[in-house]
Amino acid sequence: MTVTFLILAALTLAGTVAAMAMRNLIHCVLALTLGFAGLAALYLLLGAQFVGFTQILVYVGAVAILAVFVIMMTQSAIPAMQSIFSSFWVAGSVVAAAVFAVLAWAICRSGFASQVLPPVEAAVHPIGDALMHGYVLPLEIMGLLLTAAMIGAVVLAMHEKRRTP
Amino acid sequence: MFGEGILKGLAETARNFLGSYVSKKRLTTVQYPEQRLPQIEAYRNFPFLVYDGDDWQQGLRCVSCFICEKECPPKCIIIEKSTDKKPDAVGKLQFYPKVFNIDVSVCMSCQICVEVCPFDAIKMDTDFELSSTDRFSGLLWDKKHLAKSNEHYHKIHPTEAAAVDAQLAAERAKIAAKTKATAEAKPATPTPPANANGAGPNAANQPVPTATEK
Amino acid sequence: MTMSPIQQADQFFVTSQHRFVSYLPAEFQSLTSAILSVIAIVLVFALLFAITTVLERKGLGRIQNRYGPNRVGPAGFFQPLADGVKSLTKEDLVPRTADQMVHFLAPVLLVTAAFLAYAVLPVGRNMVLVNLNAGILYFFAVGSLVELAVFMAGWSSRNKYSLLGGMRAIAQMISYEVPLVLASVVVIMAAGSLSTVSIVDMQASYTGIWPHWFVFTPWGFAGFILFMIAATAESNRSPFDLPEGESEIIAGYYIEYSGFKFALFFLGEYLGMFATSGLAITLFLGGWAAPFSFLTWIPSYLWFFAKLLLLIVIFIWIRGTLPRLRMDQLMSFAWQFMLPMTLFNLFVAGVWHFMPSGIVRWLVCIALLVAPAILLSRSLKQGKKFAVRHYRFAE
Amino acid sequence: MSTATEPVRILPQSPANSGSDSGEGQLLEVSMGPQHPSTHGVFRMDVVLDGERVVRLKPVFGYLHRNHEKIAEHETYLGSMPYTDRLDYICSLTNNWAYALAVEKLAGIQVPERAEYIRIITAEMTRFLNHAALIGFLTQDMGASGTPLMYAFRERETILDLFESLTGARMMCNYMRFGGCRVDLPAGWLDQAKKFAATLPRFLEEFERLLATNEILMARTQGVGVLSKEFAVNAGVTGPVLRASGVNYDVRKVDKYGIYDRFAFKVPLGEHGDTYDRYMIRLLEMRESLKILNQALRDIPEGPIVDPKTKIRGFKPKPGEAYGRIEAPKGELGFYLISDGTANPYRYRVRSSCMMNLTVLEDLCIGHNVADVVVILGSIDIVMGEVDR
Repeated sequence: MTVTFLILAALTLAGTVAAMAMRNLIHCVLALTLGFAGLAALYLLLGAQFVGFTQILVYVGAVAILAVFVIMMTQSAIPAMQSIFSSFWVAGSVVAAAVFAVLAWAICRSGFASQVLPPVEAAVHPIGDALMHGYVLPLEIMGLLLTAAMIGAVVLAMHEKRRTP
Repeated sequence: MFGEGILKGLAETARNFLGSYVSKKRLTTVQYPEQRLPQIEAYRNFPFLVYDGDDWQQGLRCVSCFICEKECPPKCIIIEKSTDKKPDAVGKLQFYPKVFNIDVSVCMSCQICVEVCPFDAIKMDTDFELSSTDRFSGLLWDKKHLAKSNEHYHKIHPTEAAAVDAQLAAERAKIAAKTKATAEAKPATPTPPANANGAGPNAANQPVPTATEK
Repeated sequence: MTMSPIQQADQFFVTSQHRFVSYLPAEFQSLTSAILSVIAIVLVFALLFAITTVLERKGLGRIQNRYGPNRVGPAGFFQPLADGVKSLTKEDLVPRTADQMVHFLAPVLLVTAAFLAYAVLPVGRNMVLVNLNAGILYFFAVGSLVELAVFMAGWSSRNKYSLLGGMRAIAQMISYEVPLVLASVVVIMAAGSLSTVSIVDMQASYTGIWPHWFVFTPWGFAGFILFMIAATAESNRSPFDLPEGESEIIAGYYIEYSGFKFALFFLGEYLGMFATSGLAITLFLGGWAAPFSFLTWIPSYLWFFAKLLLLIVIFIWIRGTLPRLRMDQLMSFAWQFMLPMTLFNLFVAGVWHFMPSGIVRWLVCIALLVAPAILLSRSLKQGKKFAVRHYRFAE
Repeated sequence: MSTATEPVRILPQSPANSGSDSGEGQLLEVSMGPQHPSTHGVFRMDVVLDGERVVRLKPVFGYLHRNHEKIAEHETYLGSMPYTDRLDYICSLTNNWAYALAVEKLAGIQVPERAEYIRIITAEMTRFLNHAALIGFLTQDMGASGTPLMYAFRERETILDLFESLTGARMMCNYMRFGGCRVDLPAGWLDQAKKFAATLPRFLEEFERLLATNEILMARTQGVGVLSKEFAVNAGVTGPVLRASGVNYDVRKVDKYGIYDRFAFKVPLGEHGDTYDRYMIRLLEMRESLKILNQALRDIPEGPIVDPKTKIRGFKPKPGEAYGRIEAPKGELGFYLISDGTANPYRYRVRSSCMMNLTVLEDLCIGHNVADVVVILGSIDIVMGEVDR
């Protein structure tokens, strides 16, 4: 178990580090995908099937694809040769540090589970119950947010279309 | 409405699928090396030179008149005239081709040489399995390669060959009558009977033996 | 525990695997059993791929009034061997400007992802590699890896056609994944489980001689049709074979692959087709269950493969008939017809669940499905005014 | 779609304004052909794409240029006949006819009646097989995996068998001669042809059932590549492409060359001028061809097949010029000849229907998808042998 965990953790870290270090943006996204997949494997290792597979489905199947699509749409497919350090690196590192601090705070506050919980079955009913009872407000807020984003995208696309007849 | 045309098309392909198992008309493919279609009489492929009798050099009808060489649209015929003469199909003394080459990589099987030939010497063959591993000399056919017997011609184009034979026979008869008439008029003409007896150019034309030796 | 001969035949592979594994020391048993199953899956589906290529070529040939391959082996059935030898001995060409690493990884990822999907497909009673609780989710998750592989192939080849093909493939796969998932959600709703095994178990019972397959309900039938359309698009089969679009973009994303890598793409594509067909069978056609109660004596795995072959035949038949859609039509079909229809189908499945059983339930559900289908297809056509035309003649 | 009704050519853009500044994203220049599966031969299109939309399209041809016209000026009149087979190599007999017609006009040769009938029979068979094959190719371009093409080829095979038993060759027939035809119909040929013509309506019905009402085909072709009436006339488009745009112009009706005035047939006309119309017009023309074919097979008289006065060797028409044109399956095919009294024409010019029709390709394609380009090209029906000459 520990060996598996170590391998997966190394893979995840390698993927994410490569995503930061590589020059070619498409390579970055592909490396990031590896990181996502490693993360999903870690979830599975913990017995969280639903989260693990959703991670793959959403992050590998949708987010990564969306990212490469956006890169292909906005940039040329030829690898960019400019420096990987953006001119906003100060601001970037501040934001990164802030995100890290918040996450670390949240993780530390939650306290590590001392006893091993029995693995939860990825059955439909408990998930549905949880989403529709316990977390109905977050779910609705997320839905609203996504709908707003979608409408925004549609409006933007329509605007674009009208501008270039 | 939606999907109706697609369903119609699906029904049609299903009918053809099943039909290909029952109807010979649907499955028209011929399994070539094992199965062969009957030869079509009119079919033409590449020209050949007709000869009468058994000796291809002797009986070649070609008189090396250069008409086909001139008329050939892609200019794939190469003829060199002989210096001596031999009797042609109707018994007249004529030149014969020393060299008669057809470059079949250039030939486009148009049959114009056949149409323009006044001596019925060149005809179209029907052989189509002609692959060669040598694209230069393997595709330049010489006189020997081109010469095919009149029987072969009868085999591949029976009606056409019969008509040609009849015409030639008529001409031969006409010429025979004419020579007879002239022979009666002028008894001292030595050459025609000697040649007509079939001693051949070798015997008859001593001065240029090289022409036919090879 | 004694089994009748019928059960023995049905469980032949399961019991022989158990017997083989039981000879091994205990710590290797589970690992060996897993490896054996994986080998079996790889072999069986690779063989099915080989058979399908012949069947497809012969079937298409017959549809087109030709013989199809009939030279290699008896009736041409060794053709895949010849093809395999050919693809193995061919030179592996990689474009000079290609992204070598990604170019190499793409077919590997594609085939791996395609094979991974079989882990949760129950091909027979007790014959599934892993019975995951989130089996269907797993299936779609690994299915999404295919998109990535296709993108990698299209992008790394540095070819304009392959780039176009890759873009088309991704757009198409993402668009049709939504209706694919939504069409299968109705089954998850009805079965109350994400596990493929329990979904099949639910369908493997009979009323009289009639099975309880989900396809024999209005929502199940609609769901099956929608699922199959989406599956056709997901596996890039005609009439949705735009990413390859032979006549337009030549071979699309795998234009720059040759030799064995090309064969891998071919393999991956067919494996994807089998996998989605297998999922359709699992979800709607009762998996390995026999179609009538009096046919249950036939081993369950044979039923699964018979159904799979049936779906493959339908795929071939459709391929032999239909022309290809265009990109924008494909997209509008996905978003303007498939997506709303799957959502309606979800609603209908809910209605079915809450209504008392009887003829009224049937009528209501059918009406609720047919009406939007007609309306949507009409709206799909209306913008373009497609019609059969009548022509005038001049004397 | 507005480009076709209002044919305005997009000016060549400079690199500066073809970039990503206009909000159109990057333009992608793709060279489709000469080795592309659906360019119908060695034809190249320089396509500039915005996404998948065609912004510019430049047809490039000449890959199959064989110097046909110049060669003909050095050939005898008869010697050019086999070369005309190779223009539109699917329809060699109509090419023969057009050339023979031009020479006959030039030299004032009369054609015997039987020969005229044979010419019409072979020409209408050629039209039938061309249209059938074209619809096959067109649907192939739409991705129909060859099924309609194979059905078309199944029938084409029978027609080619008939051609072979008549002319000796399946495709390069070289059959027409000045003042008639080369050989007479072999025994039993007419019966065979009649039997075959009787099976054709069934084939046509099958063909129509297979695709004519197919929703995907309609979606792919209706409203795609609209060629307006005025533009078609201005561009010199002829043949089914012109008639699909609604212009009633058929050389068979206009010139009544040969003996076409004796036959009852109609000319189908389209209204929209889109790809679907071009497709349907061909289907309907096949039916009309069949009508002519049946009438000709019924009425063919006995008699000589070639004007006995025309010489095979040493044919030298009087100085002058002539333009002979026919309604070839692909459009108006004309041969323009100037004779200076020698055995070779002084000038020999082919008015190629394919090439004239191809000139509208860019205007039809702009604004459509890549997938539409191949379909539009397929519906124009080109054969590179005739375009490049």
